Amino acid sequence: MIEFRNIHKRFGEKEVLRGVSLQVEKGQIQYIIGTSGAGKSVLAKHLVGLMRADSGQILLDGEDITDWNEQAFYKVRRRCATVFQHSTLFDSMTLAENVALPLRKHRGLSHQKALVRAMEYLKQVNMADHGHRFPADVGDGLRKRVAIARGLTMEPEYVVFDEPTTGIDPLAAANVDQLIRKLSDDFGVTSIVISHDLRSIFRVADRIAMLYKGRVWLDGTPDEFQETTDPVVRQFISGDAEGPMEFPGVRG
Amino acid sequence: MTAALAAWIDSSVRTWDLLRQTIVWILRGALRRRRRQVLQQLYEMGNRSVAFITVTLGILGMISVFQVLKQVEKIVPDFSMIGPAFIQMMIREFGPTIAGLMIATRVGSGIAAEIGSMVVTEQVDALRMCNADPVDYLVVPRFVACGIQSVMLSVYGVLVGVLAGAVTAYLFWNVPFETFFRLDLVQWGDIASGLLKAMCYGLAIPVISAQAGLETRGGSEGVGTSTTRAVVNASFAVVVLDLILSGFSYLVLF
Amino acid sequence: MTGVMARVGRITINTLVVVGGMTTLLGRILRSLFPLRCDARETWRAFYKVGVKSFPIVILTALFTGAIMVIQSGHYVHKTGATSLLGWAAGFAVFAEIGPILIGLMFSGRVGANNTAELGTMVVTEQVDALRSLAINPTAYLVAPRFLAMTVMLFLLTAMGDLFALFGGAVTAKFMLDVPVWIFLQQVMDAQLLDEYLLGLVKGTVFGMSIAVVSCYYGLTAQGGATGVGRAVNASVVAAAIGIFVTDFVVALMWGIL
Amino acid sequence: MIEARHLSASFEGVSVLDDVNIRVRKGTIVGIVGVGGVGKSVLLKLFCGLMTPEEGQVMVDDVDIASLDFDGLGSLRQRFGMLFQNYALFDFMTVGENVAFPLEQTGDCPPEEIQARVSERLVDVGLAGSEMLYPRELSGGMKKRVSMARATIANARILLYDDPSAGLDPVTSSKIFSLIERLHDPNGVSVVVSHDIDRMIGVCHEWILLHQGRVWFVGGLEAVKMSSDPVVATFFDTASQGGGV
Repeated sequence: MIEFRNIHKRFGEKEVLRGVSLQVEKGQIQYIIGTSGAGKSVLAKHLVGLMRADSGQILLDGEDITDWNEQAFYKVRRRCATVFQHSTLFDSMTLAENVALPLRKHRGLSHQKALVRAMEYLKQVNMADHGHRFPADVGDGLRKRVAIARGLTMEPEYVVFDEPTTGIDPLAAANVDQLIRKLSDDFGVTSIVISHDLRSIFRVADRIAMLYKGRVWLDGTPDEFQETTDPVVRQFISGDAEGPMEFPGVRG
Repeated sequence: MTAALAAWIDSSVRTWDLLRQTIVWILRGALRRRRRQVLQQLYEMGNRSVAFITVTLGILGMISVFQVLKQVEKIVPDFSMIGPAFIQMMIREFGPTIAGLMIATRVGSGIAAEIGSMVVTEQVDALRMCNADPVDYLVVPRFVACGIQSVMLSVYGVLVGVLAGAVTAYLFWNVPFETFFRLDLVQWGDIASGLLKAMCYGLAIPVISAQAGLETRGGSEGVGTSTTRAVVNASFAVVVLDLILSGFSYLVLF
Repeated sequence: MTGVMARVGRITINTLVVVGGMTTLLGRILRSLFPLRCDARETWRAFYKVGVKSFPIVILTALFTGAIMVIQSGHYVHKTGATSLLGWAAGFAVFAEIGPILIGLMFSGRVGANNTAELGTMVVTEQVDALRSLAINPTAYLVAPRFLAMTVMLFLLTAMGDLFALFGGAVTAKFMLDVPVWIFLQQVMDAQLLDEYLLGLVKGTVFGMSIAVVSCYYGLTAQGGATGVGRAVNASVVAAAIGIFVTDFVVALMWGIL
Repeated sequence: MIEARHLSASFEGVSVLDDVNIRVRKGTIVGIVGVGGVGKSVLLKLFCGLMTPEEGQVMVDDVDIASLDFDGLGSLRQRFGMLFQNYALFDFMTVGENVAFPLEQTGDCPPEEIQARVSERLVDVGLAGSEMLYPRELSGGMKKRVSMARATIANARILLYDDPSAGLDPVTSSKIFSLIERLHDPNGVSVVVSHDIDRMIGVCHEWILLHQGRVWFVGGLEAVKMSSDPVVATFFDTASQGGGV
């Protein structure tokens, strides 16, 4: 179970998170939605120690990991994998070698053995026959799937997806959504998905939390979001231009 | 290896073509229209390079005198000829060349980074959509500004180097300033050769760097690669020009 | 007036932040070198890339440096007729002073700038964050192999570069000053420049380390998309050049004291 | 208005368009969708002559743009307005100078009139009074609107939009698309390349589906619904199935 308690974070004089509290139950798919610049990715990066909160607490299965140092966070990251928006594969290696890297570093496997194990993970995301190719010459959708496979090599209990379906065409997006659903149903993986893609939100989410003005504006099930009378949520869900939502104004 | 050679020849042909275009634009009166940008570039290049040239040329002056005096001490303890010989060498060779290399590093990579990021963010395409030719709008101001700045910075560099040399000679071997600062060895040939070098470097560097910038390919690694290429090509051009001009001034001016 | 003071204050603070950042980076690199904890494949790749990329351009530069040195010292020989000094003047300048600096500058341009561009791109596309999220230490995995590769490679290149410079010098001496090649080389040997040759090698190694730390630092601190990478490379080559001259000065001073 | 005949083109060595034939009639807003991103952007750049095709021609008002000389190309480009995917705002100019730039380049517009048109256009896109700001001080959505103001300041009849809602949240995207509709010139043409099919459905009259470098489907919204082609069905169904009320 992951718990954020009253997280604050500011960059210079721009306060991005103003006291965010959120609980994510085991085995669930928790979506975090909101307008761009609302601090969704910032919150996720706190969980794996890529960013440190100004104040507030983060609990992982009851253990307070807020002030752990980089070394300690390596243990946390073995249990919480992160899949980034730009599916950050290493260009100098083939897709199979990308997936094999964590196996080589953490399981102590030789280069060859790691490649064999990597093919199994690639099969899970049905990318087995693209193993020899390089990231540069495959499309965004395929790269995203390999990034997910690479995250899975650490057999994580939790997976954080940072805008998995942004900037890729609808077919690839639907594919990624199916994969997220499969992870939760077949492997009991708890997923935190950051997105502003209305289509995948209602196709996949178990629970949704909306970030607005640095706080959790509404935390509930997809049905609660459909029936809510809150004008801000209504405008975001229907995605029409007019409405009460203000936008992060001029920076600086 | 041959592929690299072919690529090198191909890129130098394009660089010559860019030089031709730049000169054509200047002849068609681009300078009048681009006055504001030329002044801005002059300030930009000069302002950002002065501290850099001071540190590098200053240390060069100190080191050279320090090493030479330590050597000469072993052979002939007469230090009178050191000052003038050092000044002549600075004016003729070290001043313009090392300053040229520093300008290639500082200004060259700056031009490639700026133009490269304008290509990656499609600003160059936007310019072309408004019928403004990137060569006229971006390259000409930098070409003229760098030509002028390079000569001025080289002269400044020589002064700093000589001053630093004199101070070192005085501190470590108390060579009085009067004996150091004698220009009797310096002839017009040396000054001409030094200025010629500075100007050639100043005109070659912006063209080579702008060419690298304009050839930037997409993606985030694009700008990084073209900036690297600019630094390497510009620095190498300085060394090659140095060899050609040194040979030329040795054979012709004497 | 206060504007100028503020600017001077800001510049000093920025410089201190940068120098501080580099020293901590050097500390972290050394900690992952003793005991050797960097990745074998990545180290081999770094050696290959650094070596292959820099070899042609550095050797060409060395050849030209030798030639230029002979031409320049040719003036004195021409005036004073003391051809015997030619070998000494050229050899000394190449070994101790101009050789290492020019080779270092070319190396910094070719390999240092490339290193910053590569690391900067990896930072900007979140690949370094990906490494950290896979519980792999970026300093040990990315930076230490490059530090090793650049230090060893520049030492070798300076050693070879000096020889190529002498060769360039000998050819030019023959062509320009009709000094037969073996006489020129004989003069260089007689001048007992072994001391300078060693100084040049020490400088080469120290330059390699400083270029590695500078280029990795600016690579890892790149921000703001593709334009950020361009700015990082620009700052990196400038800092590397200053680094070369400052370390050159320090080494020359220390060498003088020993 | 714009016609592409047997167009083939490649981008950085990879073939992206393969024998594409498109006719864009006057007065329509055309939506171009498809898998992957590069082919569609290249098509826009071929239309306005920023890129040259390997084969085939582009006809604008029945004139083959390849045959135009430097000045001919210049006058052609004045009839185009293009919104670039990466905003392409000049970061060394203020917002006001950016929007005024196309008018200054044509040179037949007095300065006072340029200022008036600039401030009027900024009001249109909801950024009144932001002339003195610099692009780096603006958020993504605001940069997009400044870029639109610049693209439409010269009242060009042909407007090209390269992924206008890229990276923007649903609400800002809707604002951009309602602007596209409002700024559309009835006897001109607007071509929109995007993935954001939900927003495009309300705006585009005609659809072109590019798949594997070829034109897979051309037609109106009804034709899309009735089409039996599996690729079209899966593409538009997956797109419009979930999401929204």
